[in-house]
This record gives sequence, C-alpha cells and structure tokens, in this order.
Amino acid sequence: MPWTRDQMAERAAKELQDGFYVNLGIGMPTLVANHIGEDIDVTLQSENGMLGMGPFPTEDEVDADLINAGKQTITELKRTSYFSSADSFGMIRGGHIDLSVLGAMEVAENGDIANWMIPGKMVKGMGGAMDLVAGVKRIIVLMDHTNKAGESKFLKACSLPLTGKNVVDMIVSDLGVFRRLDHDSPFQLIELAPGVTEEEVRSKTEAHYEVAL
Amino acid sequence: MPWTRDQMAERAAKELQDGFYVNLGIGMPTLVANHIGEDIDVTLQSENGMLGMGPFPTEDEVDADLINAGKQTITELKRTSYFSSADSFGMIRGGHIDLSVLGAMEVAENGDIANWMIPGKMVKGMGGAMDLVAGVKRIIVLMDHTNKAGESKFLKACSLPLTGKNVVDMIVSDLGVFRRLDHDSPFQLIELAPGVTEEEVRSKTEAHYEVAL
Amino acid sequence: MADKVYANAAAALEGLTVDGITVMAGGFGLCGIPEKLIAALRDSGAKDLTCISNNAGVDDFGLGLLLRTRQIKKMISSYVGENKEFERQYLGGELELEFNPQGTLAERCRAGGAGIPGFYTKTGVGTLVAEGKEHKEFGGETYILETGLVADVALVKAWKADPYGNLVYRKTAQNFNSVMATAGKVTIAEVEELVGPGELDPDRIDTPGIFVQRLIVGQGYEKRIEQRTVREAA
Amino acid sequence: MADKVYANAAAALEGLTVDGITVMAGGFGLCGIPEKLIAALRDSGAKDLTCISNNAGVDDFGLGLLLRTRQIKKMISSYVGENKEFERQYLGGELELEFNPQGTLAERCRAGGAGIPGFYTKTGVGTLVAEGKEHKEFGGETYILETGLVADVALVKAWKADPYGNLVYRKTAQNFNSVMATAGKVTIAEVEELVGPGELDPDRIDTPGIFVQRLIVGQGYEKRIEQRTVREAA
Repeated sequence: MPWTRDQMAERAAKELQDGFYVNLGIGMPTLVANHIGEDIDVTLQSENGMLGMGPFPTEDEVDADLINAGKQTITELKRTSYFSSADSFGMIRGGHIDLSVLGAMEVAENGDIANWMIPGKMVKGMGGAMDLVAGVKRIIVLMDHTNKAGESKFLKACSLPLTGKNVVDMIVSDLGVFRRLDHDSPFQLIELAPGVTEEEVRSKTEAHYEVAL
Repeated sequence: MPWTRDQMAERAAKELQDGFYVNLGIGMPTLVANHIGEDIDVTLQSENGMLGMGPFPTEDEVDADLINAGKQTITELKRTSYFSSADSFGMIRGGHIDLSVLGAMEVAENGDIANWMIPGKMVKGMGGAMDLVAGVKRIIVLMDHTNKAGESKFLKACSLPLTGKNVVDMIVSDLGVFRRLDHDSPFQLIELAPGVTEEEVRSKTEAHYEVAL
Repeated sequence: MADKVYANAAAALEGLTVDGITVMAGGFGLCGIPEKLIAALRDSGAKDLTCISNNAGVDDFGLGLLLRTRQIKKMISSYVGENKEFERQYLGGELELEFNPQGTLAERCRAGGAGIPGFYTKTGVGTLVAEGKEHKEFGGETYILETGLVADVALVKAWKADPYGNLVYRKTAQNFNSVMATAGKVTIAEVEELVGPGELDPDRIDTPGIFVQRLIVGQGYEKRIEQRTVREAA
Repeated sequence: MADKVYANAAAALEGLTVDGITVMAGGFGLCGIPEKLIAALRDSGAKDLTCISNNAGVDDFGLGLLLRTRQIKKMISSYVGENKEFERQYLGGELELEFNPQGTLAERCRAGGAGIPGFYTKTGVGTLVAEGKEHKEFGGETYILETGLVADVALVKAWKADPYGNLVYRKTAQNFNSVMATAGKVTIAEVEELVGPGELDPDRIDTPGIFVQRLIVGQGYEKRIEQRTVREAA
C-alpha cells in the first residue's frame, strides 16, 4: 500500500540529523516537523526571517507579527533569532542550511525540478523556491509519484519551466525513495513503500533510475 | 597670514549643514568636530560601525569597546547606533553620507586625490579612504597648500598612486578655498585666508584653477 | 535637526507622490506592511507606479488597495498568489509583472542601498529567470548577474522609532522592511510607537536613522492575519 | 544538539589548525579581536596561514603574535600601520600582503558568507586596486568586480552567547566580527559571557547560531586600547 502523506513526511524526517538546520517548504513538507525524532535536535528556518521556528500558537498566543513563510501564525522558541529577508537568504544562498524538503510538480532524472509555474495558468511566483534549491546543501522532494491523470512526475526531462537545474538529491514519493550520491550520479531506488513492488514503481516512472533496494 | 590648522578646520566646518551625516577622516579633519555650529545638528559617522559619535570620554567613561576609526576612545550619544563593518560601508558606498572631510598628500585639478601610499616607503594601507572618496556625496580635502619642501600639493596631475579618481569637490588649504560646481567643472579659488594674496596662491599652486573671489 | 516626524501619512507623502515613480513597500504577505502609508498613497491618486514588494497584498488590504484603483503599472515581486484583482489585471494585460526569486529580490534591494550595482548569484541559473542575463563562472560554477534596485520612495513599517529615525522591528515583521529602508531615495517609516531620544538600545537598532527621512506614528493597526493556524492549548 | 561549547580556546581549535589554511579574524585595530583564539592558534604551531583581518595587531598582541612566530604567510587587510615586525617581514619579502579597501574587504566577507561569488563596486576605480580586475559600466558609471571571500576557519569575538551559538556584540566591538562569522567553513566564537537558553532577546541577536559551530567563554579579557584619548571631566 502506498504511503499516506503523513507517512511520506515521516520517511523524509528520517533524513534529518542531530544539529541540522532545516527549511521545510509550504504544503506537505511542513508535515515533516511532526515527525522529527525526539532523540535529535533540529532547528527550523523560515525564509521570511526566522531561525528556530516553534509550533503553531494556542489561540491566546497568536501574534500577527510572527508568521512563517506559509503565512501561518507560529511561535518562537528559546533559541529563536529574527533577521531581515536579505540576511535570511544570505543564510540560504550561502549554503548554511543543511537540508530543505520541498514539494514538486516534476523532477527529472538529472536532478532538475519544476515546482513554480504551469504555462497558460495564472502564475503566482516562485517565492523562495529558486533560492532554496540553489543554496541549500541537500534537497529532498516530497511528492506524489504520479499526477491526477496517473502520469509519472519523475521524468526523463521536466516539461514545465524549471525551478532549479540539477539540484535534487532525494525523492520521497508515495511509492518509495530515490536517492543519488552526488549531482553527477543517477538516482537509485533504495526503498519501497510496504506492499509496493519494484514493478509497480517501474510502470509508473518515466525517469531512468538504478535499483539498489 | 595663512590659516592655522584649527582655522582650516573651522572653515571646513562651515560646509556642514543642518541634518547632515558626516564622516571625518583621521588627523586634521577630526578637528572639524570642534567647530560645528551650535545652530545646526550634525551626526558623525565612524566607519568602524557607529553613527552618532560623541566627544572623547572622561577618564571614568573610557570603554575599550567604544572607539572611532582613528582607534581613539570616544563616547556615544542619545542618537547612537552600532552596526557591522559591512553595513557601515553599505552606508558609505550607497551614498547615504552627505559629506566627508579628508586629508590628502596630493589633489589634482581634475579632482583626483592621493592620500594613501608613497612608493618606496612602507605602505600602511588605504583603510576606508577609497570607500569614502568613492561613496560619499561630497568630498572636502583639508591640507596644507604645499609640502615641507614648499612644493604645491594641488597639482596638474597626481604623481602618487591615487585613492580616487575625480572625486574631490572642495579643497581647504592654509591659503584659501577651492571649489568646483560638479565633477566636470574646473576648480575655482573662492576664498583667501586673511592677508594671503591671489598672487601668493598662484605662485604656490601647480594646478590650473579659475578665480571667483 | 530637520524634524523627521510628520503629523500623518498624507503629510509624510507630500511632494513625493508623482505619477510614474518607483515605490518599494516592505512586508511579507500582510505581515509588517506599511498599511497607513499604502492607504495614503492610494488617496494621493499617484498613478503609473512601479511597486517593488515581495507580495501584492490581498484584494482589500495592502497593495491590493492600489491595484483596485489601477494606480500600479508594474509589480516586481516574488509571489502574488492571494489577490483576485491582481490576477484579473495581469491576465487582461493591464499590469506588468516581473517575478524575482525572493532572495534575489531581497539582495537586489540590499545591493541598491549599499551602492552595489550588480552581483552574481546561483539562484535561477538554468531557469526562465536567467534568460537574457549575463552568465559568469566562478570556481567552475555558473552564476548570473543581478542588478541593484533603488526606489524613489521606500515605505517601511517598524515597531518603534526615536526622533532621529532609528528603527527597531518586531519578530518576523522585519522581513523586507530593513532592507528596503536602505534603498529609498526618500524612505518613510511608519511605526507603532515613537520613543524619546536615548530610549532605544544603540546595540539593537535595526535601521540607523540615516536611512529614514520621514516618520509617522500610525494609529489603530489592523495587522491582518492571512493564515490563522492554532493548536489546542495543552 | 551537538554541544557547541568547548572548554577552552585550544580545545575549540582542535582538528582545524592545519598548515596553509585561511583564517579570518574579526576586530578593528585591537577592538573586538578574538584574543584568546589568536593566542591558541599561535600555540597550535599551524603555519603558512593566510590571514584575512582588517588590521594585523600590534607587536605583542592580536595577530602580531602570529607574525612574531612567522606563522603567517599572507595577510589580506586594509590597514597594518601599528606593527614593526609586520613592516620588517614585509619589507624583507617574507610576508605577502594584499591590501583591500576596508569597505571592499567587509563586503567580500559578507558576500562569501551569503553565497555571492562576485559583486561590483565603485571603490578603487582608477587606482592600483582596480588593476587586473574586470571593469563594467552600470548606468554610465564604471565599477570593478570584487570576489567573495570564505575562510577555512573564522575566529570572532562577541560579548554574549547562548548555548545555541547565538551571538550579540557590544558597541564598536562588533565591526568585522558579525560579517566574518558568516564566512567561515567553521566559525569559532569567543565570548565574555555565556547566558542560558532564552536569555537573549531574539530580536537583538547579531549572529544567529547557524553560523557558529564552536564557542568558548574567555577569561580575563585584556581589551587593550590603542589610543586612549580623554577629555577633562566637566
């Protein structure tokens, strides 16, 4: 049975290590925060200018001056610091963030990612996504394996305008996990969701990948 | 009689206007601070990271963490803010400082200035001088008209390595004041120290200048 | 000292609201937006504005107010998702739009304020954003050239100010405000509280007064929340 | 969390003091220099160092200590006037020296830390500093290309830290420290006081903990003053 969204987030959370600074994208990636192991200490960055993001506030704690990059109300922690947007993206662009988990519309076998626009549809903008994929040390994509039409989202080449070129290090889909060792290597299928077969993955994947289960 | 150093500083101080943000160079330019009119409000910047520089401290107030760009102990004011060297030079390079008063070894009739190195002698470095002459809106040079050998320091062309090209707006020497309207215009002699004649200035000046007394 | 404190937002904008100017407006979403100054800019009637702002407000708040009245000719933003009127004007060809990656937008403002006319970044290499831009290699990697931005008027929102124009921001309401404050030919700040001289800790000032030419104290801040997300109290 | 607090300067440098590395050291003159870490670097015996620091200390304090022991191969600085041993080694051809305008040096460190490999500046155009550098026009003015700087190890001095590595500086002792903290592959901070979690105001942190890998509390700060200039008490 394919992983649920929550299980996908749980699987991605296993990539977090003690002491990591992590940026979680808007949408499904925010679920990763619920699965951070209790034995490790991770600091979440929010690109609107905060390091050390806490949980959602209680009704009493809501503060309009304290939101995350998804514009959700949040809270601070004892470790929190605030800074400008320029300093925040200096942190991101300068390679100081260890890991980012992002959603995607398409990922290509060469590590390209598309997650910001569909030609012909209203484009909302890339926000901080291009900065994150260019600057963060390791990029994990969390996405459904196929789109609503059942077509593979892990492709030979992206058809949509790119967010970044050769930047993805790992894909966690509802069917399994692909990883590559570096940006010159091919992706390897390293894990399957329970009950999902290698054949099922192959039939639903356009991209070339190696198998290393 | 030529102006004393203090009188030169007093003359330069007349160029300060109410509300100005001003950076005073090390050495003679620091004397300008003693002559700021009581009717105007001027804020002094120190390029090591301070806006709103106060007077020297009393013995009791000396604080090793509070120095100016000349490494002298100073004090803060009610308006003071501190910031990093990068932010300080962002302020300077970005054209936010209204006026800087600097010393010079040579100034040329095209506005070039040399004040940081003499080939063959030990070079201490340019410090912030190149940034100031490039970034500050208006540059006033405070210097003796001639060097110890009696040779003009206001020249047709600088012989020493430059600090900046076409950057000087005004020269206050012990003999008088030269000004130019913009960086495409020639310098004009606009003022003489008391008892100094136009002929004396001409005999001691290599640079071409216009007279507009 | 020339008094920086103005009576209200309209007074602070006086003489500046010329058609066709470029305006920076701080804020992220609706957090830390200069809401009083934006409303006064709307009331000024200035049109054909180029607005540099990370977002475009919502239909009835923030820069959305200026969209409704068709005062904006062009937006430079990173994300504009929350605004139906924006969508309508853009799809109808009535509004120009230049998307910048958020970090590139922030850095362009910082560069403009710091006298840096251009800088290289990895962000956007290989994407639409890189088209037409100079590419250059550093250490075997490819980067693109981005340019500094300045504005005729920068509108920022801070928490507190002193009469010298020193500003401090609160939590994530800082965002683009401190960066844009450096990049306005004229920068106008609106604040929630004006404190006396010497009441701000000089080591904690986010925007030194040199960057702020005009200042108002806003009354009755709305501070709208876009995504009120809460958890149960324990 | 991996504990960032080390017992002393020698322990904090362990494993990093390899010959030939590039070291940034904060401070302006002798103000805000990482005096304990510099002394420990001297004691480590690491040699052929490239040191990026605005100044070079004095003969018996600051980076002067490393000059005396000939551990420095090259300095990148803006002003080195206060050091006889420096002068002797430089004139004798024993020491390489690269002068950067002070603002360019600060911006190069900031750029290195922020992932900007190059930027354009007016500073130095038409001078020796511009020789061999790419020139480019923006808006009819000429600028030169300067590159970002990173260091293998950045040594900084702050006033207070918390266990997360968040740092605050005091007055003009901030200077290059906060900039260089962002540009070290490993950044080590020495502080006068370590406070508990949550004791620093999150709105007043100069260096967020992400930039600081190791941390020590220094004892008995000398804080030497170069130009003690006083006025008579009124």
